[in-house]
Amino acid sequence: MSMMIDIVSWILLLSGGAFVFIGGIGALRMPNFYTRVHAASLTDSMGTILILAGIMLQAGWSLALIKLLAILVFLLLTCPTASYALANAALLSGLKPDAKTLSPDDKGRPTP
Amino acid sequence: MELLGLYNYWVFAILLMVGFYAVIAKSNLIKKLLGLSIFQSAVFLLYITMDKVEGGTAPIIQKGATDQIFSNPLPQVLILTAIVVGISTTALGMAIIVRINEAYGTIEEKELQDQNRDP
Amino acid sequence: MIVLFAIFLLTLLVISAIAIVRVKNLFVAVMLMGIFSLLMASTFFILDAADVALTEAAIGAGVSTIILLSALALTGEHERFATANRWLPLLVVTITTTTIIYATFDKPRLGDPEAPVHQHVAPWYLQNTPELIDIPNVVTAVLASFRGYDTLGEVFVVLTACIGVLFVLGARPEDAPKPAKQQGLRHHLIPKVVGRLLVPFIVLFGLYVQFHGDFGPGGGFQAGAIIATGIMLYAVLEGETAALKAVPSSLLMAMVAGGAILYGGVGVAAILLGGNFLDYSVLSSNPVDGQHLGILLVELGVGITVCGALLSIFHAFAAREHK
Amino acid sequence: MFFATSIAILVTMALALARAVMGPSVYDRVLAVNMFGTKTALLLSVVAYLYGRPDFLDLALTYALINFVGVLAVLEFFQNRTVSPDLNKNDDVR
Repeated sequence: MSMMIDIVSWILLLSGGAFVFIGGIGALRMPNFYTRVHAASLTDSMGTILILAGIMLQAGWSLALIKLLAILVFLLLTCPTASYALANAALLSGLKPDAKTLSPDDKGRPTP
Repeated sequence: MELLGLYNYWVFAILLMVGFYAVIAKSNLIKKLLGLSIFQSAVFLLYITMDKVEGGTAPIIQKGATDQIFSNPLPQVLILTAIVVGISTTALGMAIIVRINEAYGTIEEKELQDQNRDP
Repeated sequence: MIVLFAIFLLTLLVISAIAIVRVKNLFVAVMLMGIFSLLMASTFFILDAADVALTEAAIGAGVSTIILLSALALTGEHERFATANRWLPLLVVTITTTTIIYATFDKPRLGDPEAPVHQHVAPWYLQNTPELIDIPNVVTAVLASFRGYDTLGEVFVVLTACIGVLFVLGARPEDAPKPAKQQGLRHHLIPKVVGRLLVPFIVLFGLYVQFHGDFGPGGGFQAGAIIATGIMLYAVLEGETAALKAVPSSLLMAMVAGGAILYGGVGVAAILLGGNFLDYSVLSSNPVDGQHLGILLVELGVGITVCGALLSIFHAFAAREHK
Repeated sequence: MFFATSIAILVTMALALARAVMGPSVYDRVLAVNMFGTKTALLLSVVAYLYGRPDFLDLALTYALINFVGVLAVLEFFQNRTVSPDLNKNDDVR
């Protein structure tokens, strides 16, 4: 039984790590700001859920489980909110989500 | 592998001097202050590097666990207080910069010196 | 294995520090400072300093970003001059770095248990804490009891820095015109709702860190910073005036001074009861209980002062902004 | 397995740092800082288990709670800076 739990938690941890890593690549390689937000925020939530679930299986019934649950709940509340607020602020400031206009750099020039 | 044990000290030296470079070479006062805060962090890193003991754990004694090795608590105490003091003193520096900006209209060292030379 | 983590994190630390110095836009520099602080906290944690990592987390994640940004809002965010003469400073810095690195070859390696630091007073603290003070967190024991003088000094430095900021920036004039524009986050309903939900939890967690500091990582310094962050979040969401209504500036002044007085008062009480200054053993009939009581009160004093000082500094900057 | 996961998180931190240094717009940097904060919370919880000291989850909890505050402060900073009239007409968004 404990073997099963170990295997499940390993799978969860590894797939969580994979999600986090893919999100990192997306945030680096995507062509403009909105696509980067998309790549970063979705994988962030998924990776958080998987990794913390994997740790929870290792923790078993203890105080640590409650702390992990609290971390999960607060991260799931704040991360999407921060991404939403960021994208909203960028939109309000006039950064157009058009595929042709790539995000301007600090001086307002479009980047290739 | 033997030399990797010194990597922390090398990073300390580099960070110290990166901060110092910002203080002496940059003209913007806020940039100087950020450099000072990097300098400060380098010192924190030096102290915390010294507290680590191989195979040790943080100096919080667990009930039931015996013959654990603990890292050195003393550097941690010194740095713990220094971090809070650091942000307070940085804020004081920022306050002075804000007043300089109100009085002279600039926070660039160069322009401040020019204003002093020919009032 | 863990050492490899530390090496990786330290390399990222160097990259971010160089980026902070090179970047032209000061706002970007402040953002990179945030990353620098996150990396610093992870490094501290990996090097076994959980209490220090918690302090860096509490300060670096919220308070320092907010204070730096409110200063930037008052001064402008662009560095206007490139470095004029960069070769002389670079030369000085390179020579000094090389000298320091040369000097490190005589230092004990990371984690060497034979290093001189570990031979002096630290083993005594580790050995005698369970018997003399009987709390699990040795860092808290050293901070509040064995080296209580140091900490008292640090608290007074925070108090002095706060007084300095208030002198330099001036208290808010009573007849200052009320800011006409609506304060707080205007365009963002969802962050406002979620943020409002988080404020009580942050303050609650701060109280947990304050009173759990004897048993796990935590204590007055961290708790003060976390609670101050919670109230700053409220100020960011609802506008600074609303936050001042919740925690008025007279209360803040009382907190800043009161915490320091509480700390000193515990020391004086120890003298009056026949012990030395800050010797908590005489506070109760049982010396160990006396230590517990003394540490609790002293940490409370630290927490109150730090929280009050950080909030006063924040309000001092924010009040300038609306003039 | 904790080890493999923490390596993935560390590499992602490096990628996020690259994004923060490269920019190009300021929003990209804020995004990178936000990502970095989440990754730090995850790394701290994984390393706490790697060390076998689950009582250090408090650190990750701190980041889960207050990392958000920095992003909101940045938003307020932008909002007060960009007071051009054509931006204010978007008030009905809320």
